[in-house]
Amino acid sequence: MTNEDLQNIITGLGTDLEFTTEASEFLNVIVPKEQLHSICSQLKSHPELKFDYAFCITGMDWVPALGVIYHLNSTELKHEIVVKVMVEDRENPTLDSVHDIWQTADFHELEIFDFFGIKFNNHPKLRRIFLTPEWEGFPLRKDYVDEANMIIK
Amino acid sequence: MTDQQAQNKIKTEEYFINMGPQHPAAHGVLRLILTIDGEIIKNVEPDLGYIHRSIEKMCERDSYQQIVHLTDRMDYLSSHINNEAVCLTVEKGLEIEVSDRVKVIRTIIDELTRIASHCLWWGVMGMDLGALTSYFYAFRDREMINDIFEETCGARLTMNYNVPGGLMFDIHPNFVKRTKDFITHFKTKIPEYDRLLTGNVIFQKRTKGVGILTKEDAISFGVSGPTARASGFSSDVRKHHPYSAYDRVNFKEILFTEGDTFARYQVRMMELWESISIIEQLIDNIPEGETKAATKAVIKLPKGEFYQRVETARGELGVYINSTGNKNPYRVKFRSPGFSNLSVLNHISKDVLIGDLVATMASFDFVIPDIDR
Amino acid sequence: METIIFYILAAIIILFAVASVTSRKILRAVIYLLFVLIGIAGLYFLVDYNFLAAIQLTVYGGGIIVLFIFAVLLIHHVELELEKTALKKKLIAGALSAAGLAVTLWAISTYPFPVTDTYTSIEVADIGLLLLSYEDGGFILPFEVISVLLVAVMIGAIVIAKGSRLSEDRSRKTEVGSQKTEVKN
Amino acid sequence: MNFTQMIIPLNITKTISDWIYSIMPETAASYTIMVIIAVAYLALFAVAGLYLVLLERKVAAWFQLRIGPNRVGPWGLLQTMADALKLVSKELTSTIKIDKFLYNLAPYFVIVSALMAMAVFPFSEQFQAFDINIGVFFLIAISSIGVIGILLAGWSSNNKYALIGAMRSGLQTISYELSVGLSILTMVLLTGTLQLSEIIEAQRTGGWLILQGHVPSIIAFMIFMVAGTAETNRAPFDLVEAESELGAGFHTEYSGMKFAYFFLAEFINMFIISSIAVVLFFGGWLSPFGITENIAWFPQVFWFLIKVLGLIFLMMWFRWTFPRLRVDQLLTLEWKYLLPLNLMNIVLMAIVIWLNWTI
Repeated sequence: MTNEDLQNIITGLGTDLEFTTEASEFLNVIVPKEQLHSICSQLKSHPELKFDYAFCITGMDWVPALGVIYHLNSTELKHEIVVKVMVEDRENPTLDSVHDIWQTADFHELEIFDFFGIKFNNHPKLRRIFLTPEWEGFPLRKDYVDEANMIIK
Repeated sequence: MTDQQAQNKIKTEEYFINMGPQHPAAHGVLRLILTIDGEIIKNVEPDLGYIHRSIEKMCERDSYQQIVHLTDRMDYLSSHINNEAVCLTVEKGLEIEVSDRVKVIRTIIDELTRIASHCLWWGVMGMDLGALTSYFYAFRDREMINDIFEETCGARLTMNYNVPGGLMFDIHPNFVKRTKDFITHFKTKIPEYDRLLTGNVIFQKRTKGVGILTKEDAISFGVSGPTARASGFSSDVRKHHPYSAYDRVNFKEILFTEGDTFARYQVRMMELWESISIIEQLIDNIPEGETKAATKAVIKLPKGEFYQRVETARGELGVYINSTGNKNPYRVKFRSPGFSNLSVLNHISKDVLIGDLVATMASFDFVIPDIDR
Repeated sequence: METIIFYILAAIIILFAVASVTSRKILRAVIYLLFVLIGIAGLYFLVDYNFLAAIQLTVYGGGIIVLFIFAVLLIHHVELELEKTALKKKLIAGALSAAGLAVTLWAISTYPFPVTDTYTSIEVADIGLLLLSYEDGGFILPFEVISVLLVAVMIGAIVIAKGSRLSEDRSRKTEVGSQKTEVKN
Repeated sequence: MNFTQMIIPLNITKTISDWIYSIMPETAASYTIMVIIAVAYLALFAVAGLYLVLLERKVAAWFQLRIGPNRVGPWGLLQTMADALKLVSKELTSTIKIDKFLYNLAPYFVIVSALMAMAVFPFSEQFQAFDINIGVFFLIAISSIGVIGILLAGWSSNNKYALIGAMRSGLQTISYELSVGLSILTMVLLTGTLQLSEIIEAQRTGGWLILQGHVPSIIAFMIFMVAGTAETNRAPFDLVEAESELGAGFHTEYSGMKFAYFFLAEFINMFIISSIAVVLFFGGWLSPFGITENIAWFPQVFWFLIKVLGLIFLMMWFRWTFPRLRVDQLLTLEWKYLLPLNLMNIVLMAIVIWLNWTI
């Protein structure tokens, strides 16, 4: 299925979706954070999409917005898209968890919470998976400063 | 007496036990917090980060050439494939087409790396199940591969042989001959492996029907590599998204449907034969050509996002580079196979014995730095 | 020499018997008891009752004590100690023990032990034959009765261990019944 | 007293005993000799245990394409001596929250029960410390005590891994003792005696018992070796200390010499199991086909040791070849396969003897 076909189908799934293929090999869909869960579950269940394999989930800090990038693949129909979601609130960023759609999101969301501080609603057990529970700050954010251990250019 | 009390006449209590961070079955500093009832496992909670070095953060500071050698330290058993993943991503960004010679050499070394990694896994799997001898058999053969690597690139484990645009230098003159010698030698050794472990009744009893992972779960949990293929999930990146010279060789993607520990074992054992076949197809006619395309001293990727997937010995490694056009990447994400594979461990280890958990973990072939990064 | 060994063994038995009763750590008490039993086996060896001594070691040492230890392993923690007993209980137990000791000593001292000069060593084969003989002085009946008893005990143990699961359906039904009565009330 | 049956094997010991008798009164001398023999046995088996460790390491190396210890002494012969010295001089560390008394008692329990069994073995016709008339039964009795040491070690360490190891050890030893006992009983049917020296005498004329009893004997031997390997907690039955599951199982918290006691006991137990098998199945110190029967100077102990080492090698072969069983498979093997087979085998043996089908 070509990216245009995908775009046509996905457009009907939600409102205010942005599409772009600029500077990326995949079709990028930017989803408003309120619609994230509903669109993701439709992406998986829609008979012509069937995105059942989330092969990469990346936390991102586009200063000032934080966000998550989902690389999705359909093991049956062999097409791929990228879903992006952004959240502007840096103090208390919150997104919906998609672990009930792709169970791999469970661990990846833990990693993103650990390094970017994005909280996920309905996540079964949100905790710091790599860092110690008392760690302050979120290291992969661009404004994270650790004067002792980081070389700042 | 209520129903609850009647059922709990003989009352048992669950307790916690720490498997790791220092534990012989953890193959590194993996800590599993087990909830156990008697010897039956009720819950497995991995606690990671004991060897986390924040490679993704370090990448944001380094130049593209420097990133390559950081990836050696992730999955150190497929270091060459990790290097290649970064190089391919950068080459994709720069739109460089490397010569055929580079592609073929990369592929041969990839497969040698895969054999070396599977050898180590085989030895350690035997050791985890209590058969210590397999470890030494495997290391005998793995040493030969390491010697070949050492001759060509000077390192045995963290090779750092790839650079963006090709290879650091050409292969050693002995490379072809020694690789062929190794293939002839190794073909006689795999049946030996089978005689020692595969056919053993105890081994089969320990592994068959243990830790069953269904295809649906494998896809949903993002499991990849031999672990996924044992469940029938066709996830071989070499087949679906060929890179380097994989589009010009014939090889089978090994698929099993049982999804148990023994199937995972068999997939890897049969992959050894496939790797041998790939090397045999390529080793005799390595094309002539440049080993390194001309790149600038300071590589600057154009603005954009680049994603490249490769098949390491453990599964699908994804490299995501987000560039703003600077000499450093804006964000680098490594989608490591081990991290996703680990996430399924709790799901398939409910209500099994401690021994089964050890067998399952061994068949997943975890490398902890790959999980922690 | 044999008298010396006897007194050493006797001292061991008494010492560990007292230790076993007074110890407040339950597994230690079990181990002291084991020493008492081993001491008794030593006495049997001393009078050349090798078979009985070996039986003592196997059954009491290897069987019963291991079962005790198993029970303790399952339910007890290293740092737990038993409660101190009340003085009243101590006194009652002491008095009862003293009375028992007095009765035993009196019985031993008044019994006229016959002294024989003929020394017969008992062979294992004789014991085996006697156990299976149904003539006078044979033990076939008690032997069989005990085996039946052991089977009964074994079945009983299995029933108790599995009891909850066997009666699961029944108890569920009764619970449904009791809920209905509650609603009525 | 059976102690008087202690007979000293070689001339040199005869000289020593004559000398002792000449310098002190008779009773004192006999007790002195007892003590000397006990100390000699202790030293002998401590050293024998050490060399079995070395043998295991060499055998393992041989199976694993290695050379094995080869630096201390010629061909590494002094390696385990050096290890023992190291272990003796090591600090004995332990955790705080242990039951000190039981923790310290446990290793002695294990090693003493292992050494006690050595007393009854007939190494040659005259080289036997204590020829008790219930020899085989005594061995079973002693081995049933040994497990207590392991249970104590596991519980008193106050460590969950050790506790699981101890529980497993209890299960395993109690279960497999049945098979060991029953397969010994099968052979006792054939000999009609429990005394070890008489069992060997019975094989002087009729051939080794494994031949005399043919089919049921061979079955009994196989069961005995399997159950015996399990009794000594060795691979493939080493669940008690399964290092990939429990760290080191019941002796996780032990160090230095106390650990060495457990380690040594394992090897002495291996020697005991092999010795029982040699006495019961392979004619003890009797030479094959009586080839050295008429050579007066030939030491009978040679044949005994050769056979024992052969069986020990077999057990080492198991260890370095097989993977480990799982705990439920261990119990299934015993209760569903070995035990019924064993019971049928006893009946088979009884029929063979009843119908006089023995060779």
